[in-house]
Amino acid sequence: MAELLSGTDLSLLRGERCLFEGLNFALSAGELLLVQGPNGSGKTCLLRSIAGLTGLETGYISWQGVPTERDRQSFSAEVVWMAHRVGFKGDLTLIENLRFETGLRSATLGGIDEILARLGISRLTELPLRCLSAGQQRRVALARMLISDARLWLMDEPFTNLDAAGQTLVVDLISEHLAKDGACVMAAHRELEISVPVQRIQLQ
Amino acid sequence: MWKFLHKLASPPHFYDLSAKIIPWFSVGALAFIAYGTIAGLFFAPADYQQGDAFRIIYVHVPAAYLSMLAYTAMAVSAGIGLIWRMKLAHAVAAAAAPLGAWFTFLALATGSIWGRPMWGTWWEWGDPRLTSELIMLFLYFGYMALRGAIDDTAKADRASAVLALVGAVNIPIIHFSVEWWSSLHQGPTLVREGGPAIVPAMMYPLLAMIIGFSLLFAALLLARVRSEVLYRERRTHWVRKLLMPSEEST
Amino acid sequence: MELFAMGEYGPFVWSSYFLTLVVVIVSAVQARQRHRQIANGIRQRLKAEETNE
Amino acid sequence: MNSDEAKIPGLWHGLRSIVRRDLLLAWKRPGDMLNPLFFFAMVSALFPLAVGPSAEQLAISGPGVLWVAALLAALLSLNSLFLNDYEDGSLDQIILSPQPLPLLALGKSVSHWLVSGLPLVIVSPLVAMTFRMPVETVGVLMVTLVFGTISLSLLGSIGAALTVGLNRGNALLSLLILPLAMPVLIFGARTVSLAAADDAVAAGIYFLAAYCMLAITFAPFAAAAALKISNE
Repeated sequence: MAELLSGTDLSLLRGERCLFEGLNFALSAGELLLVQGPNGSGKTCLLRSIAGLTGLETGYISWQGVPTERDRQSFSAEVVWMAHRVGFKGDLTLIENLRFETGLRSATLGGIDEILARLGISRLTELPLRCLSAGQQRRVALARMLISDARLWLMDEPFTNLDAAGQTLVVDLISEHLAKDGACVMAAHRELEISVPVQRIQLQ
Repeated sequence: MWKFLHKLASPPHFYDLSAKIIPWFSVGALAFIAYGTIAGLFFAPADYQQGDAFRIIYVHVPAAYLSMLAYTAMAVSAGIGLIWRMKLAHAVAAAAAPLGAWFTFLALATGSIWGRPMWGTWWEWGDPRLTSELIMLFLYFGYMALRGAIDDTAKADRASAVLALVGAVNIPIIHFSVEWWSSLHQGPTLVREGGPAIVPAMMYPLLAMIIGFSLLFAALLLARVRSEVLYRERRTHWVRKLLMPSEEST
Repeated sequence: MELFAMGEYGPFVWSSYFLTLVVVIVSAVQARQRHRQIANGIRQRLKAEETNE
Repeated sequence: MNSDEAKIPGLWHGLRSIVRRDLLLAWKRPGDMLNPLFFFAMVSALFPLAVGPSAEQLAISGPGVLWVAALLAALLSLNSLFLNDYEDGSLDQIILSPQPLPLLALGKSVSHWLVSGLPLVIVSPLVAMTFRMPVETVGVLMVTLVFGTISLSLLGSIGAALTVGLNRGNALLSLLILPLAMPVLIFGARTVSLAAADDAVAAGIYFLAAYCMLAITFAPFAAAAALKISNE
């Protein structure tokens, strides 16, 4: 399979602490990269540096062989990022937020109805997001992943605030995404049973 | 030439090299300033209009000149630091700011002391130079305040570099608008544009003082840059070896 | 002593030169102090790391 | 997966969507729009109370007071320009978008101007009346305020981007931006008082327009660079 995402000799300092050093990985289409480690071991920082939000001390990330620093725009077009915070405005409704999303990156609102139905949030479309529970807001963040046609999903602790049904839903969505030649990098505490090839990075 | 610059840019080399250069700059500065002060105070002829008060020019003009020089050094090194991601350049910008603020304050203070006998007031809004210096002082305070508010040095370096560049673009505009603003009041400025007519005997001490102050600025800047470099390289091996020579042998 | 009177502008001229001297000395002392403070800070941290290694 | 070009929505579409989103947000929180207006009116009202109602004194100082009040009112609302996006994580999404970040920063400045700059210009004649300013100067006041508030929104977006992650960012924002806004204040206030004295005002207005153009071209790039740095 073609190698989609790779990191060479990555290292990152946070204040006095050295989070990781000399880290290398290569991820091809259809694979999941699982980043595990205790709290504060730099999982989020690693994901943010893959996305390009945080600068690395040394090393670089490349997408399809091209360093992301050189061609930021085409890499950003291929990435969708899910962080601890939902990334949507609390005062706006679900639809208004997703419509704004189509201005930011290439996303289609065409199949929005079944996406919302599948996520179980179709009846919440008129409510401002701040009225939704944390679990429902997490599902709205998942909606961002589904409407966008980016190939790389970056997910930071996607299972937080989700009930059992929600967590299995996340696993299914990732498997479907990987089946369509996508790639996913995920930071998670819990162990994951998923029927796709998984690479692991253990951070201290 | 390029190899020298490259060598200079690597922190350990810079650290040792600057230690050797600073004494030369300090001695040179002392010599020029000594000559300039003595010649300026006692040997230069008094100005026919202002009498001996004009001798303050020998500290006021170099201080104002240094305040500009410091900001230029800050903006240029900030630009280099941002574009080529050189830690040393950010260290120079971080070191130049307090010096620039000190000399801007000095220029303001000597300017208003000079103004007291001339205009009868400590502060004359009509003089565009004083007003521009005051705004420059605020720019320095803004720069240092931003740098102080960010804990992570790398982030503070780059954020303040953006501010220094934005400030640098605005300084000529500020000078121009203050000039225009003061010309609205009373036509040409009270003090003749070039200041008192400068005869050669008055000019040499002034040149000496400007060169002396520039050397002084270079010495002080290098001294401060050394500490900034030491702080930024605090985790490296060469700093460990430098600061703990005794433990190295065990 | 007439030299030091500076034609009745003495106080102004001498105060600005004195102020210049003060600013130069203060910035020099400040630079040295900051250097010593950073060097000591690093030494302490290194010593602390050495002891508990 | 379709080809790359189709992957990036149009620039105009991006700009329009960020401006629309912010205007929608401002619509849902009218306070953000009205607070700067009340502040502007109040500060302008304070002056006659403090200095006394004598007509000619007000006429002389009117332009200056109005301009300082407009400057402070614009500054008031700048602190939250990126703060809400930073706190709810949408700043990450904006930075990670394939749309050029300077364009989105320009969009934020445009929406800030529409929410807090334009209303200032619209309200300014009313407040100018309380200063008994002659009617023809009110026209000049509005023109200078238009260019002035646009430049302030753009300059302010740089300051807001630099101080977005810091806890006491508001005081710092004013300290960073006020020295840079001095030329705008100088030309704005002086041009209006020149108009009051029936002097030529063209020079001042041309300068303000030129400064506005300079701000439009450079400020978004500086703000974008500052956003990436503060959002690390």
